[in-house]
Amino acid sequence: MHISEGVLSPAVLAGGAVLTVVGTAIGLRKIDYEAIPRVAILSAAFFVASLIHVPVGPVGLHLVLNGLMGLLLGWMAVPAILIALFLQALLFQFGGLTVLGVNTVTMAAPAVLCFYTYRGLLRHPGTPAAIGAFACGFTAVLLSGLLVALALITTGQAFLEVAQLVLLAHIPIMIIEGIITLFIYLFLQKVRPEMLEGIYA
Amino acid sequence: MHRLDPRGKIGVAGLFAVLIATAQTYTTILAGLALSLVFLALAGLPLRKVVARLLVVNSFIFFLWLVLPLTYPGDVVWELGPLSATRQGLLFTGLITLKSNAIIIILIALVATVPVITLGQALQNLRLPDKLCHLLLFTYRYLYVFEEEYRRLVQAMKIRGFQPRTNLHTYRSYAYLAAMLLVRSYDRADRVFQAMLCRGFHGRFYSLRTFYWQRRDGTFLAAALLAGAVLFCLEWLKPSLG
Amino acid sequence: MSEALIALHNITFAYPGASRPVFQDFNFQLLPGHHIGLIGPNGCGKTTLLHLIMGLLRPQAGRIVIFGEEVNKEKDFVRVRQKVGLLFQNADDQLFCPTVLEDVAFGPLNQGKSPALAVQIARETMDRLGLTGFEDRVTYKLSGGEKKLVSLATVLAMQPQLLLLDEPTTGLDEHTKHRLIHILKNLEISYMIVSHEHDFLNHTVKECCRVHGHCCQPLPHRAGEEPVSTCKKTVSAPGGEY
Amino acid sequence: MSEALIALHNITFAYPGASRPVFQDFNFQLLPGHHIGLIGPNGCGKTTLLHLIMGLLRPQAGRIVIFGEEVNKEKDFVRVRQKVGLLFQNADDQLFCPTVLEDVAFGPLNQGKSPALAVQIARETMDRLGLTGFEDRVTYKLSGGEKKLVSLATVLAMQPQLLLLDEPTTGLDEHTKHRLIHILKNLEISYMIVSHEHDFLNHTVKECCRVHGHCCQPLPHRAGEEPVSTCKKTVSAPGGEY
Ligand SMILES: Nc1ncnc2c1ncn2[C@@H]1O[C@H](COP(=O)(O)OP(=O)(O)OP(=O)(O)O)[C@@H](O)[C@H]1O
Ligand SMILES: Nc1ncnc2c1ncn2[C@@H]1O[C@H](COP(=O)(O)OP(=O)(O)OP(=O)(O)O)[C@@H](O)[C@H]1O
Ligand SMILES: [Mg+2]
Ligand SMILES: [Mg+2]
Repeated sequence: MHISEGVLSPAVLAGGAVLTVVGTAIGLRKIDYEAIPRVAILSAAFFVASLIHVPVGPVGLHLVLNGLMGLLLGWMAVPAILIALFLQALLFQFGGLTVLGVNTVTMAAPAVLCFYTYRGLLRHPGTPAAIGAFACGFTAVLLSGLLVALALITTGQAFLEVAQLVLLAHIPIMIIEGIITLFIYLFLQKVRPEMLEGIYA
Repeated sequence: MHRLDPRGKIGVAGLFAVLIATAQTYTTILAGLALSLVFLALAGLPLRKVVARLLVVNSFIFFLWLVLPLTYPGDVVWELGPLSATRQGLLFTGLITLKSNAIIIILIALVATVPVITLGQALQNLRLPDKLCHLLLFTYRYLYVFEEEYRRLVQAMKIRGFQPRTNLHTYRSYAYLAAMLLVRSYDRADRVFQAMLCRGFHGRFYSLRTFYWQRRDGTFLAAALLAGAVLFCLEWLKPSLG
Repeated sequence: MSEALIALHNITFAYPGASRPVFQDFNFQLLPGHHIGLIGPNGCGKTTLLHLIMGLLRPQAGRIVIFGEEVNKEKDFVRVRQKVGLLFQNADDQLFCPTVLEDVAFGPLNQGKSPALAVQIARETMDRLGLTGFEDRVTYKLSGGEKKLVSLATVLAMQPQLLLLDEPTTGLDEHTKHRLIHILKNLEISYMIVSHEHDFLNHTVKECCRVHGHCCQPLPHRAGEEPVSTCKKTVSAPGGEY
Repeated sequence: MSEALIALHNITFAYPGASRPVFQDFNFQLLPGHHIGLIGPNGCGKTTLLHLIMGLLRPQAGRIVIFGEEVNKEKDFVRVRQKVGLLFQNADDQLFCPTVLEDVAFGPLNQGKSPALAVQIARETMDRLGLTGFEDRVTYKLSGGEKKLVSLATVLAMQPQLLLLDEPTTGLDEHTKHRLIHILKNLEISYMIVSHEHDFLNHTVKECCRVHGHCCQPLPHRAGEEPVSTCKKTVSAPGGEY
């Protein structure tokens, strides 16, 4: 869920920007030149994922995949998500320039958090890893929803109801993301385990 | 407009985006909106496309209109059964709407008109970290690879009778689609990088364009700074004057 | 003369944004039991023709009749795709499940078969193509030739009544090419092959025709000879004249 | 006998995670002024061989000597890549700039040429290949044949002393194939072609050799005939024996 331009208060915008700069600096330090094309691919994947609509009953919801980004990239997910959001703002005007920081934090912070939380589980092949993958997709969206709600509420009490609705809308996405992240994880484990080496590092 | 140095345009867009985002009064924001329309006119973009874009990105704003006026505390101006809208709520939502659109129009007019490749090089020129700019350029380049491969895989699913429904088979198939896309693009990324190495790439993107800071760029920047100062005065000095 | 399996009447098609249409008033017809080869230079529209038949692209004008029924909407094409199998020009585009067995069973599952039955059909098809033992191989890691054969299996598992093959031999070595010829010769259904290799076409089809912007022009003899007659603008039945 | 352009001594190479090495104690040699064709079944290691020469893959054991100098480190290969041009098996992997002109000028720019000179070289190369007028075409919207020719232009623009071509004819029509043959015949540099099409090799190279796990086995006559001799385990100089 992208927050639009013009909604949040300057303090929240500034806070998001600062956190993003710090996170990006840490992430960039972990990327060497050789790895740039691979990080870029995942960044592009994150961009395109939001164009894939999956049916949930009568409505179509789009994928988020920030859990997967965290799982594959760790801290490097921050610059990757930043770039993807920047391009979305540029090409489709989803989100925007001043909210880029906040939007990056709401997407990337859960990614990094999930990476560290579930890395242990994911290292054990079989059922623990499967549970870890599901939880990773599920939790990342849950945290994103909470952070969006938090950004809105700290802007002003007026947004309380909006924040609640936003959170509610995240519930079906959480479940779908959990399932999809699980299957993607199983696929990668079978087809291209090298891509998962980040969690063993 | 399109011949202006992209570095100047980026700087000006950033300045106004911040100014308008922090503004709280209708006067400032209306002035900002007027300014954004001036930029739009200068950019000479097809109006219908811009309007179509704006309609799409206003969906979140539309959602706010459904909720905010009804929940914002204040004087009730409109009632229907249990629902009541307040004057303050309507004003507040209107403010957000104008702000949001003004910033987006500036973004469309000033930044979205610059080709992404040029933008990446301009950002590098503006001392953003090299790695970040490379990441931007590579990501943009791979978007097309991804989009094309996505299109092909969706066709492959279609010709084998796949129809999306709400069931596990559908979710699994979508996950496989996404994962296969990832794996293929990941390998393609490696091969493209190898192709670049073969052609002497050593960590620096050269451009056939070089950026020249010309008189008209100076004029543009000066005019923009002046307008910015006016906006600033409108917002922050007016109360103390009045 | 029995009813045509596929008939295209006065089709006009242009890619969005392209300056010239690929097809203009294009006519084409395939009769039951026929095996024909489609040839023509790069970019003449062979792949586009197959994609139009499958409904992956939609013509701007004209009528498409498949198995005697006119097809227009996505729903009509969903039915067509149950009966017509398409092998993509690039095998990488066709396979997206992690293992070979899952990929071959994907089509039957979409046709509403039970998982057990789908697996049984998949195994039988693979046996027929000499792919026994490939069930658990990772599709992504197969060699070029194996990918082509597995793609063919995924298509045949849907028990189509008609097969469209888009350049099935690109990048294959001699041995795999011969295996493919053998498999095609033993198929009992109609098929249409796009190929630049006249040698391969000589072994697999009896008639060839050259794709033009207006029609498919039957070649007087074998592939590889330049015909002198110009393209007729009426419905040309490739094969009807033999 | 003059010094070899390329010499591989006792190379062992396995892909990470693969069960069997592709090459084991592999030896190969290319002499100046020679044009040779590499043949062999799918997956025998032809592409791998070319990538080892370019330093895109590194052998686990053995020595590679190029232009008389032993190459080991990335820095050595950077120099090799200035002199050796590789045409990738898949043209999609090779083109990554938005427009054709930018793509062809990418190599010369990396060689340190000024933008003006790079553009001039790019235009000249494109003229030579009959690609005049393609400058501003978008690379990913070209047809298969056009992509191959543009890829060749990007490689030739770097003015290499040796050309490695990996299946240059896949998917090309007769006409474009003949154009390619004509271009290759007029080149004054050594080249090595991987191909499954014996016809094409007959027109472009005088000697063929078959790639095995241990060496490149020169074929007694023309491509297409199965040689009876077994692979010798000594350094086999393809061409040295003619
Ligand atoms: N996605 C696309 N967008 C725009 N133009 C396209 C697209 N795909 C193909 N074209 C153009 O349409 C024409 C027909 O393309 P098509 O792929 O059908 O040719 P083809 O006969 O299959 O060629 P080939 O032998 O190279 O496979 C070509 O001129 C091509 O450039
Ligand atoms: N990235 C990779 N990882 C693991 N194995 C690989 C990889 N690339 C190729 N291989 C394997 O290495 C072997 C040699 O592959 P290579 O691509 O060199 O064959 P080739 O002779 O070029 O075949 P083709 O004629 O199909 O192009 C094959 O068995 C292939 O499966
Ligand atoms: Mg084609
Ligand atoms: Mg190869």
